[in-house]
Amino acid sequence: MVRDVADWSVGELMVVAASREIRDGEVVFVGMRLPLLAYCVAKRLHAPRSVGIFENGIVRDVPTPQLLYTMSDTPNIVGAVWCTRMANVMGLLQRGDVDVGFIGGAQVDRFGNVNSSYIGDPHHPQVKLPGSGGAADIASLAKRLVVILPHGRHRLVQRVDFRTSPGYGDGPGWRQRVGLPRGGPSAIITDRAVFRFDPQTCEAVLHHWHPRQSLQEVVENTGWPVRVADGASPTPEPSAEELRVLREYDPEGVWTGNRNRADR
Amino acid sequence: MVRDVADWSVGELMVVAASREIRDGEVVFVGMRLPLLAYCVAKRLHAPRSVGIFENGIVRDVPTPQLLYTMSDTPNIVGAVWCTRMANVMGLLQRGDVDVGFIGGAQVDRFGNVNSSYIGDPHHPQVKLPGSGGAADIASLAKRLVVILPHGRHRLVQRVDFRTSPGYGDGPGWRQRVGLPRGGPSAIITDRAVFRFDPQTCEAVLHHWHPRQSLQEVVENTGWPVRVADGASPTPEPSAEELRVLREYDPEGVWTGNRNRADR
Amino acid sequence: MGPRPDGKLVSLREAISRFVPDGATVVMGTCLESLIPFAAGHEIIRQGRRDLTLVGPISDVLFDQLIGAGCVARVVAAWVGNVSAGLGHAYRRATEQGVPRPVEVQDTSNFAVALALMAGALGVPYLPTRSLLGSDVPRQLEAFRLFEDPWTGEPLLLVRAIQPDVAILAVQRSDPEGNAHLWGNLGVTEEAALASRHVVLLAEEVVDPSVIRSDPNRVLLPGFKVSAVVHCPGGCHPSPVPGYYRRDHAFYEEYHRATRTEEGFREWLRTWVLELPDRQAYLQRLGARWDALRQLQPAPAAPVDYAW
Amino acid sequence: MGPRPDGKLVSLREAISRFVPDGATVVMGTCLESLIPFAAGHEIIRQGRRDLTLVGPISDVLFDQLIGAGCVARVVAAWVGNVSAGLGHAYRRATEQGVPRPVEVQDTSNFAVALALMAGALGVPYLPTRSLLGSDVPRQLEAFRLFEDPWTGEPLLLVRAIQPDVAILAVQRSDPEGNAHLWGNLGVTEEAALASRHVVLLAEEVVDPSVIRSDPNRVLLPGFKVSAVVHCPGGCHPSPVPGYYRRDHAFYEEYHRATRTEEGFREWLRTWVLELPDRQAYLQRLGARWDALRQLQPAPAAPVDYAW
Repeated sequence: MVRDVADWSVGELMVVAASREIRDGEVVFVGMRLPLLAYCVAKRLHAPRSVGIFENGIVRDVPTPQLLYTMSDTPNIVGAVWCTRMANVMGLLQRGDVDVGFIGGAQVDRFGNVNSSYIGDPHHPQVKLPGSGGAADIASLAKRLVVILPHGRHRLVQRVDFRTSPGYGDGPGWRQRVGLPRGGPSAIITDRAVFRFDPQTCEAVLHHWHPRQSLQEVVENTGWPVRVADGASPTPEPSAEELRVLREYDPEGVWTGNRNRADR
Repeated sequence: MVRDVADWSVGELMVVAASREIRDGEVVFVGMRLPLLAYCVAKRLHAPRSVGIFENGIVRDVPTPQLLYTMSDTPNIVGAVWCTRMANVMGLLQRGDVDVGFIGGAQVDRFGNVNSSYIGDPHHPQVKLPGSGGAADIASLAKRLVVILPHGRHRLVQRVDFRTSPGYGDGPGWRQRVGLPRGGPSAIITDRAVFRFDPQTCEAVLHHWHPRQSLQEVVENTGWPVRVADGASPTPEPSAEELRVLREYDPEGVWTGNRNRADR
Repeated sequence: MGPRPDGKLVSLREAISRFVPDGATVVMGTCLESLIPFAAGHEIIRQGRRDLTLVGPISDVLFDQLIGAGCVARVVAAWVGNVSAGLGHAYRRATEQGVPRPVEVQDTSNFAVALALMAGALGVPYLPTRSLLGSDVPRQLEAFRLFEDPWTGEPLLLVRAIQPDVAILAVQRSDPEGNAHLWGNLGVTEEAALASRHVVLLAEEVVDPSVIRSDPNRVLLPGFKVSAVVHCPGGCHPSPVPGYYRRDHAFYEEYHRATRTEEGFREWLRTWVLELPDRQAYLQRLGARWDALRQLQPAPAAPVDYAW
Repeated sequence: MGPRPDGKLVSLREAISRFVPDGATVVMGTCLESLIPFAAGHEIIRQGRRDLTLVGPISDVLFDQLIGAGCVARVVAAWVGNVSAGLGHAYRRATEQGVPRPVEVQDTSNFAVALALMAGALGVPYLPTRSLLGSDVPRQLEAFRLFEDPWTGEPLLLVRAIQPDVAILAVQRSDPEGNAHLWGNLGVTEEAALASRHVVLLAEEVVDPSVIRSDPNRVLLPGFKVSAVVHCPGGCHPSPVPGYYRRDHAFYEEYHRATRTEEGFREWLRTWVLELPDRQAYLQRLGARWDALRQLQPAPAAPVDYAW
C-alpha cells in the first residue's frame, strides 16, 4: 500500500513529532508503539548515533528488521548490542545515563503528571487501568520525558486522579523537594497538539497545534486553561523522507492509527 | 611419587579432617588451598552430591580436572554448572542457602572470632595482613563455619587483635544481638588439633588432638585455657582411600605441606 | 538444602500439584512479553488453584487469564493487560466489579518489582531507589517506605523484598537437574529464580548435562535451586521463545475480542484450557498455525571456547 | 552521553594517558584471579601516575606492584597479596613502614566491594547487607553505617556506593565501539563497568561488530558506556584468560621471591616494567614460556541460535 505524502495520518504526525525530540547521540528509553516508531525514524534520519534502551533488558543501536508488536518480539533481539537484566537497564536510567524517555498514559495534568493507574477514586475506581509498567520509573529518572497520549478534556485534566508517573508535581521546586534526582517532562504530544514546559512555572504551554484543525479546537478540548506560547504555530507536517522511513517500518499503519482498533 | 599411607603429612590430616565436616548434599562455600582439597575429597568419597561455591562466581558439583592454584584458574570453569557474578553467589550465602563455609586466618580466639587483617594495634599495625577477602562474609552468613589455621600461642589467642570474621563475639547471644542472621563456627582445625564449639557457652572445646604429639603439647601451644571435651580422642588418621583420592588430586603435595614454602 | 535424591524431571501436572498450593505466591512472566509460561498458568487453572498471589512486572495476558478463572486473590504487578491488543478485560472485571471474585492490587512499577525480587535474591529486607519519589504508586506501607540517605539526608524510597513461594520460569533448554540455558531479554528472571523458595522450569528441550556445562555463563541458576524440570515444548505460546518460535500476535488480538464479556471469557477458557488435557492437545488444536510460528530465520551465536 | 564520534580504539599508552589522571579512583582485578589487566597496571607505572585510589575485591599482585611503584595513595580492597604464593611484600612495606610512601587502607570484604560497586551501578547511595555485622571491618563511617530495617527493627549494615573514575577491564573480545564479550567467572566486573565514569577495555581480540551482536547475552556492557578499547593480546599475563591462556603460577612465585626486599622489588620492576616499552616487548621477554601457556585443551560452548 503506497500512500501519498499529503495523506499522512495523525498517528504518523505524532510519531514524526516524537522523533524530533530525539537528538543525535542520545540514549533513549524507548516505549512501545508510537515511541518505538519515533526512535526508528530518528535513528534512520537525524539521530543515527542514538541508542535505544528497552526495559525488558535490550539495548540496540540499529532499527529492528521487522515491525515490533512488543519489545520482547524476537526481531528486537537480533542485532542488539546487549541483552541483559531489567535491573541493569533501570540502573542506567537511575544513574542518569538516559537522555530522554517516552511514556503514554490515560491522563496528564498541566504540570506533566501522568496517570495510568485509576480513573476516579483509587480506592473504589471507576476504571482500573493496566498500571505503571516502567512509566513511573522513566518519569522519575530520565533527563527528559516526553508524554504521548490522545487529546481530550478527560485526558488533559486540571489534576490527575492518581499520580502514577511524576511530572513537576504541583509546580516549581517540587521534584527536588520529593528527592527526584533530575528530569521532568519536556513535551506532551497529543493527536491535536504539542505542549512544552515553561522552565519557570513548570506548566505545559501550547507550542504547536496539528494541521487540519484550529487552535481554538485544541483549547476547547483541553481540561485546563491553555497558555499559548509566543510564536506558537501549526505543527510542521511530516516530510516525505520522514513518511517514507516510517512507512517502510510500519507499512500497514499498525501503530499509527490506519488500522482500526477499539478501546485502547 | 607414590607415598605410603602411614606417611601422611599433617597437611593431609587437616584436609581429611576438614573433608569430614562436609555432609552429603550440602552446599559448600569453598576457600582455596586446604578447603578446596577437602571439598574434592568429600565429593569423591562421602558427599558425592555436595555442591561447591566459589566467591569469584563459580558453582560446580564435580571436582576440577587439575589441581587449582587459585579459584579462577581455567580448569575451575570447565564442567562448572554456573559462572556468574560474585553478587549472585554472595546472595545465596546471605539468603541462607550455604550450609558450610571454610576460612583461614592469622588468629582465632576461643569464641571463634578470626583475625586476618592486623597484628597489633590496627591503627599502627605491627603486621598488615592481606585482609578479609570473602572470609568475613562467609563467617557472617554461612550456616556453619570451619576455621583452618596453623596452631600456636600467637595464633590461638585469648582475644583477637581485630575481629575480621565474626565468630560468637563475646559469647552466647552475641550473634543475634549484632544482627547476624544465623551461623557461627562449628570447628577449628589446626595442625595440632580439632576444636568444636559448646552450644551453651559458645566456647571452643578440644575434641581431637592429632597423632604424633600429646594432648599436653596442644594445651601448651594454645593461647587460652583449653577445655577438653568428655571423650576427647586422637584425631582419626586418614584412611587409605582418603589419602589415595587426595593424592590423586595433589600428587606433589603443593597445598598439604610436602612442598616447602616459606612465610605463608 | 542440596540436590534432591529423587528425579526432578516431572510432568507439568505433577510440578503444579506439588509446588503451587492454594494461597501460594507465584512469580511468572519474568522476561516480560517473551518466554511466558502459559502452559503452567493453564494447568493451574485446570487444577482449580485458589487464592494465589501473582507477582510479575507485566505478564501480557497470563495474569488476566488466571484472574478471570478465579484463581487469584492478589496481584503485585506493574502492569496487567494485553500488550499488543489493549487492556485486559478479565482484570478489569475483577478489579472494577469483583467478577468472578475481587482481586486486591498492589500498585508497583517494573523497577520496583525488579528491586523487590533482587532484595529477595540477595537475602536483604529491602533495596533503596530514587524512583517513584513523589509518585502515588508506593502507597502501601508494607511494600514501600520513605527514608533518608544517612550520609546526605536525601530522600530515598525503600522497596521491600519479595521471596515468592515459587517461580515458574521458561527456558530454552535444561538438563534433568535444572541446570538451564536461557537467552534473549532476561527481564527479572534471574532475580525471580534466586529469590524464590522453589523454582519450576518449563524447558523447550531437555538436554544432556554436558550441553549445559559447556557454557556455564549462560546458565540461569544452579540446579540445586531448582525443584522441578518440566519438558514442555511450545509451553510459552502465544509468547515467543528466541530460537524456537515467534510471537503469535493474532492470538492476543483474538483473546482480546473473545473475552470482552464474561461469557466470552468462559468460552475461551473452555476451548483453550479446560477442555484440553495438556499442552500437547493445545498445540494440536493450534494446528498449522503452530507450524508457521516455528519457521524461523537462523541467527547463530558466534562460537566461544572455554579452552583451558 | 552517547557514542563518541572519534575512534575509541587506541593504544594502551593513550588510554592510560587520557583516562587515568593523577588522583583517579581506578577499579581493576574485578574477576578476582583471572583477567587481571596487568598490562594496564604496568603502563600506569611507566607513566608515573601518582595518588591513585585502587578499588577491587582482590587483585592478586597487581595492586602490590602499583603500591610498590609509589603510584597509590589509598586502597579499597578486601584482600591484597599474592594468592598462590603468599603475602604481598610491597603492600606490607607500604602499610607497615610507609615505603616507598604511606598507603591508606580502607578495610572491606569481597561482598562489600561488590555491593559498593552495585550501588554505584544502580545509581543509589548505598545497599544494605547482613554481612559484617559485629565485624571490625566496617570501621570507617564514610563507607559503612549501621542502620535498622524500618519494617522489623533488625540491624543492617549500609555499604556506601562507589563510582570509580575509571574501570580497567580485560575481555576476550571487543568490537571497536566497546561492545565486548566476556566469559568465565565474572566476579564484580559487570558492576564495576556500570558504576564507573569511564571504562577502558583491554581486549585479547578486536572483532567485527557482527561477532558481538550475534550473542548479545554475552556482552559485558553496551559500547556507549565504554571510553576506550585497547587491543592488547597477552595483557593479563600472568593471570589466566579462559579460552586464551593459562595462569603462570611460577611467575607469581618468582615475583614473591624477587620482591622480598625493596631492592629486589626495584630490580623486578626494572626488568618487567620500566625497561619495556609495551606489552609486546614483555611477551617477547617471556619467550617460550608464553607459548607454553597458550597450549590449551579446547572446550567449545554448545551452539546457541537466536533464530527469529
